[in-house]
Amino acid sequence: MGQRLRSVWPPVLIAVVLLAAWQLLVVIQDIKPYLLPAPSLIASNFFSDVGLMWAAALYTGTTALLGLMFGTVLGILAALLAQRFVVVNNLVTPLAAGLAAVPIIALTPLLNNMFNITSRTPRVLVTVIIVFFPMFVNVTRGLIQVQPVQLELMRSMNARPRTVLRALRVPNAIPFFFTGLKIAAPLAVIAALVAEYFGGPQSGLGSRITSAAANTAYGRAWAYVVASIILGLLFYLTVLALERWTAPWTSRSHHN
Amino acid sequence: MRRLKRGALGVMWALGGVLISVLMWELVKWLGGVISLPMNTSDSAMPHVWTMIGGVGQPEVRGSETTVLEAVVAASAYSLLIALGGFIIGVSVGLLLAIVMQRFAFMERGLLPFVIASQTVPLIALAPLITGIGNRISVGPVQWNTTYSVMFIAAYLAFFPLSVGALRGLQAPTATALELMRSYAATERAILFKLRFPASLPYLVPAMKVSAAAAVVGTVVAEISTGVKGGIGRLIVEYAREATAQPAKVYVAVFGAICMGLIAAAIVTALDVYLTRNLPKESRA
Amino acid sequence: MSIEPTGEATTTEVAVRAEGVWKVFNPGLANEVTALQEIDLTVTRGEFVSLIGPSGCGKSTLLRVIADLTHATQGAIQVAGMTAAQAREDQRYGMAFQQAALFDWRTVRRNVELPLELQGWSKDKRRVRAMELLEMVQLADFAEHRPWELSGGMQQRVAIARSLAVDPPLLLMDEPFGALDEMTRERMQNELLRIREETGKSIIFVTHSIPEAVYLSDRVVVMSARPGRITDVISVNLGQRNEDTREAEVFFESVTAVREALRGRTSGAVRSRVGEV
Amino acid sequence: MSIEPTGEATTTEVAVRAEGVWKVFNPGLANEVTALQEIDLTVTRGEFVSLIGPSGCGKSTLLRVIADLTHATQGAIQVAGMTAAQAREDQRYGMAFQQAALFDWRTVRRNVELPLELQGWSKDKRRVRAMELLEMVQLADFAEHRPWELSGGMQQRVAIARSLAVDPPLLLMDEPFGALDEMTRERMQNELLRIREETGKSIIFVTHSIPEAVYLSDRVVVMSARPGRITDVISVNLGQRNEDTREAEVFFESVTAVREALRGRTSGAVRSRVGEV
Amino acid sequence: SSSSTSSETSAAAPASSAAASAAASTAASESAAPASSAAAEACAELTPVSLQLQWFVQAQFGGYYAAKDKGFYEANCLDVTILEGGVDIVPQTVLAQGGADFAISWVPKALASREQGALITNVAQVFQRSGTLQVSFADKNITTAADFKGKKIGNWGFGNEYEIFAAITKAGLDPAADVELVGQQFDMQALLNGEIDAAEAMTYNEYAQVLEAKNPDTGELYKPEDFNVVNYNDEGVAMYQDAIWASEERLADPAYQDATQRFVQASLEGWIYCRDNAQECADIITANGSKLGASHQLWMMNEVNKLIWPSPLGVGVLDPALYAQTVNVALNTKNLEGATVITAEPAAEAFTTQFAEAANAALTAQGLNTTGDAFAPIEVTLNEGGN
Ligand SMILES: Nc1ncnc2c1ncn2[C@@H]1O[C@H](COP(=O)(O)OP(=O)(O)OP(=O)(O)O)[C@@H](O)[C@H]1O
Ligand SMILES: Nc1ncnc2c1ncn2[C@@H]1O[C@H](COP(=O)(O)OP(=O)(O)OP(=O)(O)O)[C@@H](O)[C@H]1O
Ligand SMILES: [Mg+2]
Ligand SMILES: [Mg+2]
Repeated sequence: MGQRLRSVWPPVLIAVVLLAAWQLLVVIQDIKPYLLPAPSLIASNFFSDVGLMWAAALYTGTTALLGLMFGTVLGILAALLAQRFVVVNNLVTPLAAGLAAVPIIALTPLLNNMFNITSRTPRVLVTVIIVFFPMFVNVTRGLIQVQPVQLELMRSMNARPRTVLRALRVPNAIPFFFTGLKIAAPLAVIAALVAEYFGGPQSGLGSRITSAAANTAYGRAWAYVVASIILGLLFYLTVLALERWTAPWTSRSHHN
Repeated sequence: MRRLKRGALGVMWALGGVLISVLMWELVKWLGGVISLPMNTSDSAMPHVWTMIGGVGQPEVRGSETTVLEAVVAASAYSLLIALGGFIIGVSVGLLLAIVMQRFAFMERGLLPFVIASQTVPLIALAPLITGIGNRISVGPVQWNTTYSVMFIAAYLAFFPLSVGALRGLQAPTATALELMRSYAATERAILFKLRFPASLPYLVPAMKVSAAAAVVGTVVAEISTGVKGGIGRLIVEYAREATAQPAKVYVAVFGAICMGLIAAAIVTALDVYLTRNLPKESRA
Repeated sequence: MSIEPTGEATTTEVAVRAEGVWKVFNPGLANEVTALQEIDLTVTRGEFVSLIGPSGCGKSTLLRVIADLTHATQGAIQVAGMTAAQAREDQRYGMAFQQAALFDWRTVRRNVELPLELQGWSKDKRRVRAMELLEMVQLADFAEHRPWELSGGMQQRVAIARSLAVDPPLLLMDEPFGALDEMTRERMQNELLRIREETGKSIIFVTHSIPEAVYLSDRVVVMSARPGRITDVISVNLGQRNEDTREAEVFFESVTAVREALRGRTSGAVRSRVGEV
Repeated sequence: MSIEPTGEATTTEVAVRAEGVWKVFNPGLANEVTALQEIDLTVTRGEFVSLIGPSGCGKSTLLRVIADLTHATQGAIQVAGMTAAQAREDQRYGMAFQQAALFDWRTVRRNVELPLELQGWSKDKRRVRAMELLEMVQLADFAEHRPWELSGGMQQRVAIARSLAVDPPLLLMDEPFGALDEMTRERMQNELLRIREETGKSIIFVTHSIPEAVYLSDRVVVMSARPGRITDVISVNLGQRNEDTREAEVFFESVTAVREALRGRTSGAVRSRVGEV
Repeated sequence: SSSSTSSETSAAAPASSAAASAAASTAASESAAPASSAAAEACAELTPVSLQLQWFVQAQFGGYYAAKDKGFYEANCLDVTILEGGVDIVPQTVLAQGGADFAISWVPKALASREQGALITNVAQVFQRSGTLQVSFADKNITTAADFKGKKIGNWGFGNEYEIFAAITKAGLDPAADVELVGQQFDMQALLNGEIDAAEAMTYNEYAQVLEAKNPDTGELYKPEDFNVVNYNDEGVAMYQDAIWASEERLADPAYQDATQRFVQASLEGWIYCRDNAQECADIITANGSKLGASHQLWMMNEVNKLIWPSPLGVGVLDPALYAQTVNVALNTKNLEGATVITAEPAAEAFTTQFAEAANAALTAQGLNTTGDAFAPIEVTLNEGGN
């Protein structure tokens, strides 16, 4: 419990200091909300809009979660294939790198045209593509980078490639997997959110942010930004908890 | 010589990958014509590959001197340069953050949430701030221009994957290796440079790959966001506006971005090969 | 130049046969190393052969070639009448590595269970067998610990337990007792002899301890430093080992013979010279 | 209950003093292990003390506590008259670990150079010193190889060379010769004695080899299995070591004394009983 | 900066026109605004000013490019840098922050920014009517907002949706229940693919895109007959769009006031020029780096002209009635989140007609027709892809 408390106060402290500085800056410099809304303004918008915000976060969060799940599964599958077949590795790696470089902004309109814009599908697909690359790259590395002795051990037991995979490569890749997931989780949220900029159902955080920003209602826009930050942190913390829970040996302390 | 050959082989494989995706594209299109797919495979949504290729040689607008291809190549090259700048800044900042977070446990807990948070702030909220604040900056004779804003945004996207990967990598050395360094009363700096960095490579390299892609994305996105002229991002929006009537054109521009990504990945891969040249074969990617 | 075992071995009785085996690492490069040079060795079924030789002479490499973990640059390997690859695929041997090579993500017990899992044993049977073996190496208390919580010697014992978990006809053991204290080591030696007695396994055993080699082996193969060659093969006839064996005259004689062979000096004792070496 | 060295040691002459040291891993958890229990040990300056005891009894842990690589759960450690932490920061000791812990990304030579680099030696001096040491461990040929291209024993020798690279007044060595063949081992033992002679270093040395412990040490500290306690301290008086030492009567007596102590049996020989144990 | 425009053509501005305009300015200065004394025979030096657009160079901004290229700005002693926009560039914010001297923005958005503290003033209401349409296939029979009931109605969001909401509400429908509102992106694929029933479109851009696309059934381009359009001007909910905005604070500074006067006048002269020379203006735009096809560009120029002309009160002069309607919609129409564009009646300083009126006087004195009462649009044939 004490441990947990100790891990909470530093970010809270920093947040409080930053927010105070921000508020002070806005008040002292008399910065107008069209430029930079004060935290107090954002907060009042946040709390007055909580209901809508919850609904929007739920919509965008669902998109992000779906995309994260599919993207992760795809990334892992591709990594498994790439590890197993050099040909796949050689073919997929550059493709994945190329695909990863296509900006969401360019991708979304194309996908919106390929899939029904009124559905969630194009947004989930955008998220899948964003999530895929970090998962693929990290998991591939984790699957490949095993200790030579351990590989020899498996070979000496005549483990089939599949068994080597299950008993050695996969557990070895787990810290890499989580590294990838930690990168992918916040990106999934932002992808799901940005995908809403280009039309489609207008109930998510992204739509709300653009609509507020377009009206220079920056207090409201930032309130929604805060909601998306909370959503992103939630995703990240879930991954962290998952790591602690499923792979305790990776987070063992190296110092006594 | 051997490296050159490997590089050439890599390019061949990349081309093979492109070829396969082209075939898949056309296959899906064809299938869409035969059976009902849950997607729109019409020429407007998924133009034929040859339509795209055909569009490449066309003049950009009627009567203009430059062809679409030339425009895309020039814009990609311009953006790639900005992306490279963003990548370098992003990697430096990401690495620095990772080092600070690794070094001070309370910093990890204190900073990481903000690093995550930074990535969930949509650019729409940031771009005006960055350009707005940027416009007021001038260091001596150097006046901030929007290109710097673009580079800044590219770095902003690039630093995150790197800091997460680097943090994990810096924590990767075995307990014994750390004890060895401790037994030498090695300074944190020495431990960092002589142990943690080399040991972090397996995590650092994939992180750099993701970062490189993020820098490219960031550049394009920022170009679109701020409307900076000359880059591929601007071209994509301009062509996208004609997508109703000329859907193939925008795909060509997108393909330019893909090529940028490929070049960025190739650079990182070359770096990877160089950095891991001394590790056992099994430990190489 | 081939070294025949003391008895007349028919093909079916041969556990391992190496003929003219060479192993060159990084051939043609600046860091070329000839690890094995013209190795001829035959191990008959049920025989216990020790490999002894200076550090870096190629003992581990020879085991790895026999185990089909690396390919000989030249020469042929036969294990149980088949190629090394087939023997590996048929699981005709078990191997204990010089490094423990435990999996951090498994508990001690589950590390021992690994080969059983690969052979498809049921969960319960696996568990029983693993605990049996951990009992034998005196680590039952640590069954649910993680490998990195163990001392060096304890890790090595886990690796030994793992190598004995399944019951292959041939054991390849690379300095398995190197990190153990004398008492534990003697206990383990006796366990190994007991297992061999009961199962008739053939064993190739790398060690740096001359008394250990003599105590355990039917023959001690002495290798010379780089390039690794077999310089001597010393037959040991201690009969049934027991408490007094280590005190016996013939034991000391054999120890001296091996020591002399290692130092490159000739001794007239129970020793068969190899070819013209 | 404190163990006094044979001579009367004034504080300035004390190299290491451990008083009432306990080490409990994972206290309060299911996998709690008491590795060290009430350890009292004083090593005078210039003394060579061996630690011997069953696998997992806490020898490595004791070294790591002395080296300030882990904290004692209870008790006090003094090294060269200061706290363990100060001594570590002052580089008052050098340590050879049970695992070689070489850095894969450095060549063999540059692994040996590592501590010199940290002490800010110039490139040329580093190189000369490293080659000198590699010469000593007979690995000069492998200077530009990578650690993973070496055999187990060769890796260990690199680690020994590395631990001797700088010249600290105290050496902590954890089974440094465990993976070496007998000849190399004897050579290394003599090298170590020579270095000690020349520099007057204090040495704490962990080994499983009773003859090695006896041959090298002024005192052999015998530890019992979990929880690790010091059960006996045996003084060895072999005088100047030479070729014949290993054949001397007094050598065998000491060996027997240590062996008996290890087996928990009392022998009347050159042995000082500890407290009421 | 990469957004500066080429000035090759501006150097070639006909001397006579420049001289004429200069002369006219002098004449105007006697009759009208206090600030218009500047444009002398020869400028001692050019005042550098910048203009922030909402988007990339295109015929929507034809008047400003024409003014630059034709030397109207120079003749008014201005050296104008035109800053192009981008997706996330908010021109009125850039203006308020001092990143530009003038900005083009839609009135409701600028009023919203004003409410958030951006002190800006509408100094010339260039577009006299709204260019927003709701386009649907003819067979859907959507001819008025009332027909939206039960349909999937596309809108862009980004604050461009208020006219739609106002129209729906005005037609007695509940935006939340009676229609399905769908975000649409900046192409018309969703409409053509039948994913939505009616799409939001600007007369000068998206509507043209539809007409530049091939009808897969006929293999020919779509024709206007294939569609119905709902025009929000006809629905009585139109809001004012493109206007020139200046910094309210800085208008207290005589130099800036003077520059504003000259800028408005030269810009409006540019628009007059484009009215009379649509093709040439379209070419100027293309020469300034627009990537739009030639026929599309011309179409846009022509449609933009229709939004400006005729200007019964004079070009750039705000019509209080339409302004009141704009404010009314902005104040009272709620979007899906229940938000309105503004929450309070904007202050009187939000606009001034003084500059436009002075400019009109000066331009009329120059012999130019500033109302466009005889304006007749040209016929533009769209080619496939706008080429
Ligand atoms: N992967 C490798 N690449 C290059 N050289 C190697 C490799 N593995 C082993 N060698 C070389 O082969 C030789 C024999 O090594 P090996 O491990 O077989 O020795 P060993 O007899 O087992 O020694 P030790 O008793 O120290 O374990 C050594 O000189 C070593 O440097
Ligand atoms: N990090 C750790 N966490 C938990 N328990 C540990 C840890 N390190 C050591 N131990 C326990 O402490 C005890 C002593 O270990 P230590 O390594 O000191 O033994 P040792 O005497 O060096 O044995 P060996 O001769 O086998 O090297 C062992 O029971 C071991 O399980
Ligand atoms: Mg070996
Ligand atoms: Mg130990």
